[in-house]
Amino acid sequence: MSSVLSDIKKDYIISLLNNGKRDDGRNLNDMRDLKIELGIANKAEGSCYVQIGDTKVIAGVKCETGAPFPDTPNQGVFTTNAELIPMASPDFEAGPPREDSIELARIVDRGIRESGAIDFEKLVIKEGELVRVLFVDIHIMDYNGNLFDAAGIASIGALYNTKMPVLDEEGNKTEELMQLPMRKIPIPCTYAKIADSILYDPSIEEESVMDSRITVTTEDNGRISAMQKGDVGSFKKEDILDIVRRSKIRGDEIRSILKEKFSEMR
Amino acid sequence: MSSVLSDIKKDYIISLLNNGKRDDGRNLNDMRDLKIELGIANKAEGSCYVQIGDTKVIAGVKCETGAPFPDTPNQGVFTTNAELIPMASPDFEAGPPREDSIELARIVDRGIRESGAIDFEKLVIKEGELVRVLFVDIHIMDYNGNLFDAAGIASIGALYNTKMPVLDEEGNKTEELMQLPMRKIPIPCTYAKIADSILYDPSIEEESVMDSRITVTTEDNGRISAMQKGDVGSFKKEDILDIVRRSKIRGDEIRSILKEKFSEMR
Amino acid sequence: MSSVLSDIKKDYIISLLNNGKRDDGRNLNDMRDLKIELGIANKAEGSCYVQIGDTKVIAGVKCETGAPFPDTPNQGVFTTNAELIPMASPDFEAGPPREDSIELARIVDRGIRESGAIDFEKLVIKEGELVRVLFVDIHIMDYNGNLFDAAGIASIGALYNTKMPVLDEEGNKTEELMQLPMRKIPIPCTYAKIADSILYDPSIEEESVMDSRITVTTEDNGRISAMQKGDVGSFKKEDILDIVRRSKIRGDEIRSILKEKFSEMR
Amino acid sequence: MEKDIKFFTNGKRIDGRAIDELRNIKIEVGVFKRADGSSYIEWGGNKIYCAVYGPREAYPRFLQKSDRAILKCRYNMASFAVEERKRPGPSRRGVEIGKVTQGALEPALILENFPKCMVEVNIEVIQADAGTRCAGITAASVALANAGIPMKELVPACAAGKVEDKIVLDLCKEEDNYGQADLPLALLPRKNEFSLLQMDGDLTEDQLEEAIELGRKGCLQVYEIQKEALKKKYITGDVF
Amino acid sequence: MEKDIKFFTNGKRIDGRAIDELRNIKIEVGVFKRADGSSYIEWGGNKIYCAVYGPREAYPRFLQKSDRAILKCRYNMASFAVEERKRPGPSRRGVEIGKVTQGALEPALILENFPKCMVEVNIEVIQADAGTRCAGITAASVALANAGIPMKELVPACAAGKVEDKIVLDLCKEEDNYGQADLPLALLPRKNEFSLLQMDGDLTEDQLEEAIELGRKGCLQVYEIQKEALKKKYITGDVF
Amino acid sequence: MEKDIKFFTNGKRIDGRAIDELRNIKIEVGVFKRADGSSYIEWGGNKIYCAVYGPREAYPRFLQKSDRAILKCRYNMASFAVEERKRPGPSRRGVEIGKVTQGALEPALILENFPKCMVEVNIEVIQADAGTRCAGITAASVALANAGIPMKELVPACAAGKVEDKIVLDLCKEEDNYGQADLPLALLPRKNEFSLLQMDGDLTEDQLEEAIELGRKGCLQVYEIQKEALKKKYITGDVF
Repeated sequence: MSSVLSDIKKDYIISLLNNGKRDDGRNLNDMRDLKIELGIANKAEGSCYVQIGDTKVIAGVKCETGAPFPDTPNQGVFTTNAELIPMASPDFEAGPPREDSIELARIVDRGIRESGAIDFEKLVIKEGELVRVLFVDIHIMDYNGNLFDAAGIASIGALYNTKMPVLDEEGNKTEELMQLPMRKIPIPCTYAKIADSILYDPSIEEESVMDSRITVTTEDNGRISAMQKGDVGSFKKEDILDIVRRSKIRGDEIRSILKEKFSEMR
Repeated sequence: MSSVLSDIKKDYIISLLNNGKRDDGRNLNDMRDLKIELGIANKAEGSCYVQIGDTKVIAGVKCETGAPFPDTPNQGVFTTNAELIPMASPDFEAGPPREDSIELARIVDRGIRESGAIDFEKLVIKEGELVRVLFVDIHIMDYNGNLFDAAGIASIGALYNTKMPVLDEEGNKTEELMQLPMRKIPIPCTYAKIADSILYDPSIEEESVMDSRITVTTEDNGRISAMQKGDVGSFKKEDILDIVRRSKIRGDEIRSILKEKFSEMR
Repeated sequence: MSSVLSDIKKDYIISLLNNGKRDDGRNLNDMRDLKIELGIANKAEGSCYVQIGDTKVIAGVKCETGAPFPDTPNQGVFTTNAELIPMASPDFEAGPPREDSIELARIVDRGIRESGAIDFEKLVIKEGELVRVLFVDIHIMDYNGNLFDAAGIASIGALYNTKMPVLDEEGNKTEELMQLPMRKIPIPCTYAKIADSILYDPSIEEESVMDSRITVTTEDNGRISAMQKGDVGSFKKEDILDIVRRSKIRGDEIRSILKEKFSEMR
Repeated sequence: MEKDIKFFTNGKRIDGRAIDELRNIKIEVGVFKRADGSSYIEWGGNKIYCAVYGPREAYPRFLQKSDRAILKCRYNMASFAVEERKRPGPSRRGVEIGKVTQGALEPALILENFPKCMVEVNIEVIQADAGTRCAGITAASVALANAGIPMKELVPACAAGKVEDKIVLDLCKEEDNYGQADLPLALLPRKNEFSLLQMDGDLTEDQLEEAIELGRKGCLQVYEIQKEALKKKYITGDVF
Repeated sequence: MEKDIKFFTNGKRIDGRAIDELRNIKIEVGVFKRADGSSYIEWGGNKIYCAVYGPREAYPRFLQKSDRAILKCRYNMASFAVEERKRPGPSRRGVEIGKVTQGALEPALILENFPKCMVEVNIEVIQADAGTRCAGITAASVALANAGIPMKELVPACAAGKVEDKIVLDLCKEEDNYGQADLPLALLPRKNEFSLLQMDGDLTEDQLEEAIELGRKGCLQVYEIQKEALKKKYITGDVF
Repeated sequence: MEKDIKFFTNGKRIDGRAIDELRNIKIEVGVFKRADGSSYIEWGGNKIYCAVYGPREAYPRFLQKSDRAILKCRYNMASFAVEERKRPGPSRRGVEIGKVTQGALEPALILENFPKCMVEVNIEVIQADAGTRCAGITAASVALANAGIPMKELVPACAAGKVEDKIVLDLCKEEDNYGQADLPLALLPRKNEFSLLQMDGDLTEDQLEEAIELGRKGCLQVYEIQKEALKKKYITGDVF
């Protein structure tokens, strides 16, 4: 966008924010409509469709077996991949993963990995030799802001949705199915900073003028498992702590919705 | 080419075709001079040089051993690769395989694979563990139209020309040589559609103005093993069936030439 | 640089050379200040920092174990990689290795490999199965001319600096450390040809106007182990032989400096 | 590659269909906000999204044509769309399907109105179950209409094939994997010409003719479903 | 990933430091000739070089901004900088660190003076020992000053973390690998805001607050070392 | 890498040649239609094609030089040109040979006539048998003449080497693999200077001098074959 147009748009958004309002009628702490569907791709071992407003994301899980990493012989392998495919936005070109999709995949990956959401030790078939290898692939279908939350929720949803064959000691598949050894439901909440306002779940227009961004991932017990300041800009300590508090409340709400979905599924 | 020049050229070619004539004096169903030479590269297990008019193609076969694909444990592995190297045309740049070379390789590959030309089960050394791995590499040396036929004929020629060491049960090479277990000689015939005319073996000028293209691969017994409509444009059912009939006749002629070459070779 | 500016610069450098002088005050056969530091990166098994004037290079050695190449079952594996990282010059862009870095790595590699500097047979753990795999990685930190010599000296320095764990028969690491089985100290000397002058250790300004370049690698015993003419341009036989003679003398000097460093190290 | 499979039972196919019967097809129009046109198709077990962008300035510039827009088609399969995980990113198979998709769709479009522009078709397979290229072309044609790209007609696509020496319509997974021939077709219904035609397998001339004719009829059924989906979206009369 | 490690002995950490004590930090300014600005930092066992080029015309052109210079940050690790050899060339980890480094540095720079230009920061890790991103940002800010890029203030960076439920400053390798949380921070000292903030692990709200505060103090110590290094180079008064 | 090979029998080499004898060389000119100039060389067991395009506008544009054409040389080996299959596409070895080939040929060309243009040389090795770079340069020089690129002189190339402490001309495969040194040379015959010179192995100063001189004589023989091939093509007098 030309910088003149961008400035006008920014001024408009700021003047609304100064009155505690947003372009789409939301309050600063409001989320757009959230829709979650589990098991939407039956060739995947697990899958989840997440819609936040007009942002639409699909995550799928595939399970294979393979050798563990040499430095973690007693843990399964976990890989997250995100594709900002050109279908989702006129700005995403086909090609090798760009900075943005790498950042997205790495943040989702850490949000799940570091929170201990998966009990990786239970993914070992033969220590040091054979383990489960999990792939989470995230497809951004329609990009209208706040990818981090949509991708993070879709990924954790797809993992909880996963059913994979029980393996015998040799690693051969049996008829029986089992779920992944999940322990926690980490939920990312993303906030944008525009001028002096901090607003939850930014739309694509808000993202285009925001000064900075922060994502806080919280767990069931109100603990914080990951944070990531993104883009340019900076945050005061008080703002960070305020965002953390808001994220805990919001995280609990979204966790409830997910838990209900998970229980329906069984 | 500028579209004006292209239009003039097209008009000229069409006006000739309306009288059943072509720029180089051929009739609509004529092939340019065909020249086939076997065994032109002695480090390859099999090789074949094919010249159709001024289009020149070399195919080489290399044989290795390796693991079969998990879903076909009782079959050898077969890979076709085509390189539109910059030597063949000022329009081919060096770099990763482009759309055109991928399409070419895949069509040649399917023409051979799906016709059952090779008895893949005879390429197994130890079921599920060790099989022959065949590579057909196609080099386009001088590009003057109708690559599909030149590449297809060169590939099947190189496969029939292949002599590889007999292996013992462990997969070790013995002194003895053997031919590939070939069963059929699939021959591709390519037709261009320009305005309402359908012409065989298009030259590069004809290709540059053609509306559409179709390749029909036939076998010894007059059966059809592969078809591919290429480029933009469309075909009537009657035209398709007519092309198939012409391909069967032409295929038999080219097969005769190849068979003679194969018998000379032995 | 525009060709006009380049011509002026070249004329100036040539007029100096005609009087046996160089821009930075050196004589034709002078080297800029040479500084060598061993063991500057302690996660590397061996490392070496080399500074020639303002050209700064770091080489590091990593040792792994792996399978030998099928055609040399009784030899260790040796790989040289050079990165012309963008930090070293505004002209080096990030991306896949370019022509220049490939040439650099290959020349350094051959200078070491073909001279027999390393006794590759002593890197075998289990013939045909397990050998030492050596990686030399060269980082150009500040590029101000004569990379070949800086990279070559840094690489041989890093190899002599290498301490790696003694392995037991199974290839498992023991507590004991050992040096690489080094036999020779090949030293590359690079000369630029500008008009009719031949000058040693070209600066970046001299390189930018040179007609041609030659690198001669000599060994302890005054033998020649590698040569490479680079860039455009050509050399008379007499010039080549003269350069070889100068390289032998210079090579001995640099070898003495290195030997002293090596003995300090022990 | 024929396997020991019983393809027919009492004249019914492995999934209960008659030989000239399509699988269930459901098309939704306008499923995305960001794209200029979009669609979603479920065809048997296939689940495919399509998004269309354009016409907008063609990029990179050397692709621009002075007398018309270019059509770019990208076919991609999600890594989890198939049993064995597919490595993410472009594959040789995807590149070829993108190319034949472009060849199938372009004859129905009027691109002369937009010199130096491009129209981009993105096809994303989320769940694959035999016949993704025909389903993708069918969905793409609808998404192009949804994007308002001028067109002469819609392009329906459908495969015919040979199983146990019988010509059948719209192969299912087992028929595709272990059958004797596969013939994906795309039809220009008004012109009555085929803009996609591929074949792998083994057919006699008579079988080919029969298969083309059966495929043509299948395409015409798909055509009705396409029109229905667009009508439902626009609640108007017969647009095409 | 907690391991059976004794992190504290008599109130001292595994490397003998107090909980709020930085490792040794040494910064040199202007270490390269070719670059417009450069620096070298030793921070504990980390050895990192930084070179800055620019402002010069941004390339490729479509990156240019009409109202300011762009900042490009490249973080690279030598293959021999770590125990297990790293494959040479860009890694996904390096790409992400480059991105957050840019986000950390840019708020302190005045790029409006240079429309259509770019400033390039190259960070090269020769020896890695926990905390390379903070050390890299710290060194890069100094190299930017050495290059004369107009700036509002220097950007010091430093991590806090949690080990055995204690909040500690500037994690060492073992604490980083087997500790409970890592919180790298970059501070804009005058504005008193954080331009880098990442966290992985497990913290309560109170622990987070404590860690941010400890990290802030660490950043301020690093800031003094940055200024000292620049003073030493220029033998002048307080520049920043 | 010396092996237990008997390199000489009754003064003859492993393939029956004298120490100063070339392998059989056959050059054909103008073998392709599309290229502006082309050639085919058989040199011992080497089979190499060369195609030249240009002068035409240099692409991408930033490569253009305002005062002359640039020369691009691409050396490629077919995957089936060697015993062990080579992976198709560019290799590090090929990139280096392309670079030294360009350096060997360019001094003989007059590129000043064509600012902003490029001349492209494509060398394709179909069968490799030691000495492909010399054979490639030799063929390329002829193809450049065939393309009408203005030149000062032809560039013949030939290797000398050391085997069992004897200096020999034009190494065969065994001599190349297991000999003591390899010295590929390209000669500018009129200027009497070398535009290609590489060496790997182990030579004394005297041996080097002897090898260069033997190589020079080999190049002069190759030069005659080049001229003969061009004469045969043009049935005219001594062109070069």
